[in-house]
Amino acid sequence: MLFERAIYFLERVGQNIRQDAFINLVTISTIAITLLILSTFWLCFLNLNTFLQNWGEKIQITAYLNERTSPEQLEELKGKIREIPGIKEMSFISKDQALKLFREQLGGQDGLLEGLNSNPLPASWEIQLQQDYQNSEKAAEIVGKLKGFKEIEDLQYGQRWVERFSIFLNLLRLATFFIGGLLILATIFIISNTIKLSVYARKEEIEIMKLVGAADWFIKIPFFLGGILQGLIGASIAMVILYSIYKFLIDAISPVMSLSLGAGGLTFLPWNHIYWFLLGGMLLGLAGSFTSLGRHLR
Amino acid sequence: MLFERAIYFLERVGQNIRQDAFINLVTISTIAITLLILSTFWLCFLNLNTFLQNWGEKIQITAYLNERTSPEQLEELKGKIREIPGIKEMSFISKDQALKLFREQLGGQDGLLEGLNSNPLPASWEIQLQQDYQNSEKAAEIVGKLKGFKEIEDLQYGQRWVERFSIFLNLLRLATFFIGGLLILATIFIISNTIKLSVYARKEEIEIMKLVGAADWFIKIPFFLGGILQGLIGASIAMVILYSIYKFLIDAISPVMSLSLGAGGLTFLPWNHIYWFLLGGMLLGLAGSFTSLGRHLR
Amino acid sequence: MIQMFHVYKSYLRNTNALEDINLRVEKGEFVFLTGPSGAGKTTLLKLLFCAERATRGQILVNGRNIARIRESSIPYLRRNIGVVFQDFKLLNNRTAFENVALALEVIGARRKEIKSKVWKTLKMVGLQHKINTKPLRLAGGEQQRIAIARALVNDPAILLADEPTGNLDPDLTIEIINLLKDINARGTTVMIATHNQALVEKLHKRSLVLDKGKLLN
Amino acid sequence: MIQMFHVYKSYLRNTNALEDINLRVEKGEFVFLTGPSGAGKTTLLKLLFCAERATRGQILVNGRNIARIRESSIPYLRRNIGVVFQDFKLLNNRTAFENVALALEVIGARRKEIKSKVWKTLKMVGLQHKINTKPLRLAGGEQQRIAIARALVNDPAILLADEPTGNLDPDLTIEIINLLKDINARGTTVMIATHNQALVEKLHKRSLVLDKGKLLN
Ligand SMILES: Nc1ncnc2c1ncn2[C@@H]1O[C@H](COP(=O)(O)OP(=O)(O)OP(=O)(O)O)[C@@H](O)[C@H]1O
Ligand SMILES: Nc1ncnc2c1ncn2[C@@H]1O[C@H](COP(=O)(O)OP(=O)(O)OP(=O)(O)O)[C@@H](O)[C@H]1O
Ligand SMILES: [Mg+2]
Ligand SMILES: [Mg+2]
Repeated sequence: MLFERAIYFLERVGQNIRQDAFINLVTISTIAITLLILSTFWLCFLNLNTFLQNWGEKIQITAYLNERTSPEQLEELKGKIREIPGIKEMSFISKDQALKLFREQLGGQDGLLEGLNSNPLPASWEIQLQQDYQNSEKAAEIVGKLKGFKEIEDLQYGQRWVERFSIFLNLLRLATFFIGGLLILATIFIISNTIKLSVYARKEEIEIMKLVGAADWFIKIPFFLGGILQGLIGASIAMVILYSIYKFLIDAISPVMSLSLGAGGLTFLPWNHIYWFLLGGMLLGLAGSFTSLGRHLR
Repeated sequence: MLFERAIYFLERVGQNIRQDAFINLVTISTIAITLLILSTFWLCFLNLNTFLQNWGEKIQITAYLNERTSPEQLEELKGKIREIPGIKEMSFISKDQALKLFREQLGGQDGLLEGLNSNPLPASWEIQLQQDYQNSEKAAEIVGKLKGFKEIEDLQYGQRWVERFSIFLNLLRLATFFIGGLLILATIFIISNTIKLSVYARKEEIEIMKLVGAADWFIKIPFFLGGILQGLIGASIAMVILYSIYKFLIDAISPVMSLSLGAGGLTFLPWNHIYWFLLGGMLLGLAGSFTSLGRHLR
Repeated sequence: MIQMFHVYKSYLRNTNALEDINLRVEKGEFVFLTGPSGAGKTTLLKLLFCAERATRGQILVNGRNIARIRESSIPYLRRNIGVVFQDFKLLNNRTAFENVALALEVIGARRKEIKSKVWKTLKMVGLQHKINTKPLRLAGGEQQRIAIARALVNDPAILLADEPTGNLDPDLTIEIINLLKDINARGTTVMIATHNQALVEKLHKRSLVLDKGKLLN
Repeated sequence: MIQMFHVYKSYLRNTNALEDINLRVEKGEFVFLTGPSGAGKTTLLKLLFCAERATRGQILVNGRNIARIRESSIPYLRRNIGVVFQDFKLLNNRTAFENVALALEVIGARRKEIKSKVWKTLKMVGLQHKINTKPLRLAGGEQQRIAIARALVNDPAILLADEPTGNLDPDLTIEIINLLKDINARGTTVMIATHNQALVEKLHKRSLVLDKGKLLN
């Protein structure tokens, strides 16, 4: 009996879609485009984020060592620094290497160093940070900890640069979350509005169903299933289009871009995000019909 | 007569809005939220752009001068360089100033310079570029031109940094134009779909009007005016909400932000953009009703 | 089966569409409801299946006090009442079959049962050849007969018909009325609102006359 | 005024809703169109105001060949023809006044003229007190009278009425028919499709009888 009912409702939904082809087309396409926007935005955000993190990785701290540090002290210190959370990698630059680098940096002006009789440059460690620590506050924190070691005479990290970069990142994230939040709200709003209009176009049907003795749930279920189906189809279309666009961009623009972007290039949404989008579409469809029916069923 | 007709149609539009309050509410709010998204995106883009340009302004070229350049040659050269398109400003740094700056840069390591008997650093010009020239290609072009002057011995500009920055800018712009384009398409699509549904809900009215002898234009005009009005109201609501959000952000977040962002801070859309948005809303409303009516008027 | 005690209905503040209606229709009775346009016939029928609620008074249908019925019980009340609406109220995007089937679907009938009953009922009203046609492609009288079929298909305890022969020719009118008489003979209480004076006179059944919202006697 | 030559109309491939219709209605004539449900009465009327196009044959209305009329001229044709639709076709979101006014608005009448004419016509059909009511709040017979008022309001050259008294009581039916006779006396050609046999017999006017799409004689 229950099974027969389920079949009945599914058939009903199928027939509704065929009988109101126009409305369904308009509703589904609106859902698709809305979710396409949302997912495109999300895809861009994910890729931009990856890119920025790769970029930000270059932030490093240089710790200049005291002249009087013995190799054993150095080993010990290295162990201690390694324990500080956020440190990813550290490479040692000896006094000689430092002078050589400095000479290279000076380029044409290296005549300047000709009068030197001893090497005045200290040895140093170049310390790379983990991704999560790639911002000015975290970096400053680590610098603070490093200052505590008496073997370290001086510390340098691109403070100004790092500060700017993280302000910029924050600004970008703020904009992203702001637009993203607004987009999600808008998506919910537009989808529910569209479904409202499509339910409104069928208000006579609802009225007649009530008059012949249909219970509320009997009227609602096909609308709910219809909403879920519209949401699912719309979300699927959005995913397919998004993937096509992505594929197109990869093929057309990527050869040029990847040269400069390096390794990673652009990536598509991971499977679980796709899953969430499809589920989200279905829920929005359901919620849309849910809120729309209230009006017409008192 | 014509005037009376105009009054008639305006009254008709007013009555339609009152009589189909629900549909109009849904349609207008969908238009409003869609345009809100578009304008928010645009506002973010404008501000981000301004911010990045201010940031990018720091890109500069340093031209090291030949030791044997006389003050007259210098004046002449300055005149020539000024004529190169893209140069915004140039400031002279003498040999003495260069040494002083270098000393400062070396910080703790300035013991290095103690053994010097003459100043080996050349005089230089620091050349600021105009905004449009703040990218690696343009900068490289200008550098190429500067290389032509025999008085200039060496040139330096933050090649790597500039390159990265402009790759990043290009990526961001690409994403912006891509999402922006998609958003515009989606806006057009959603608004026309919504209007389609709202016209569909009134298809019986259209049919009856035809049966009592209404000419096509007589049926269409109130729909067109209605579409324009819906678009205008929707766009106005979007602008008001956008301004409120902007105001809120300015008041709540800006004190913290402006410290780090510096002077400009966030700005709202200029008047002419607002004007274009309102006009765009009206056109979309008109276009939406235009395409929807075709179906029902054969 | 149907009883009304001092029933009033006013749609607008100062006018009564129905005024102090008292009536009693026995189980298995066949009554006409007549009266000029705007007298309140449709309103009276609407009260019986809760499409409108009475402003005052008590209404008993099938032993149940409708004035006190909960919103959620209304569908179950309606399943025992077949209604032929004055304006048909057919679903334009469903076929004749689907329209009639609706009345069975809402009570959860089985597929097979629906199929055979709908077919039988459409045949009774002479529309077996239009079974897959949608209402907008049917003649006025054909639409009306679908509305009648839908009201009859689930053998309701009460049948309310509002001007059910307004779009039917004299021959069909007789056929349909015979159908209603058959159903009545099988125990259904029938109440027909009509202007068709000839019909009322020919059938020799009790007729209730409304005028300006009042029941004449 | 109206002439049909060998007119056929088939909605579906193999069946003719109208078959080889030949008729002639003079200017100022008053004719009935009768026949059982589904005979093709509505279809015949629809052909006259171009709601449907004939499959074959020629139709002259007011000296004009409708079979050849351009799509864009149809509105002008319809303005000379008042139609009372079997299913009324009123706009549910407009008042009685606005519904009747529509027929004048489409011809570009002036406000004042609209106001007085609509008022006068609504009074003629006895609905002056329902002037600001929307159709869904009116009784069936009241809706029908609005449909009649809309058809009459701009003094059409031809009046086509499809079952115009199906929801009216006998007294009102006489009133409305008298109204149509008055209008006819003032020169309007009137064609009424009806099942009301009593009416046809009483009026002693010519009546065309359709059966299964064919005109009987
Ligand atoms: N929903 C409503 N809101 C306001 N007034 C209404 C409504 N429905 C009916 N009326 C009014 O109530 C009165 C009685 O209407 P009702 O439909 O019961 O008449 P009726 O006897 O069925 O007439 P008819 O024979 O023309 O169908 C009429 O004056 C009508 O205008
Ligand atoms: N739009 C349509 N599409 C297909 N068939 C139609 C359409 N309209 C009418 N028919 C069919 O054409 C035939 C004639 O219909 P028509 O409406 O002209 O009958 P009628 O004489 O007006 O009947 P009634 O008295 O019941 O109104 C009927 O069999 C009907 O089912
Ligand atoms: Mg009634
Ligand atoms: Mg007909």
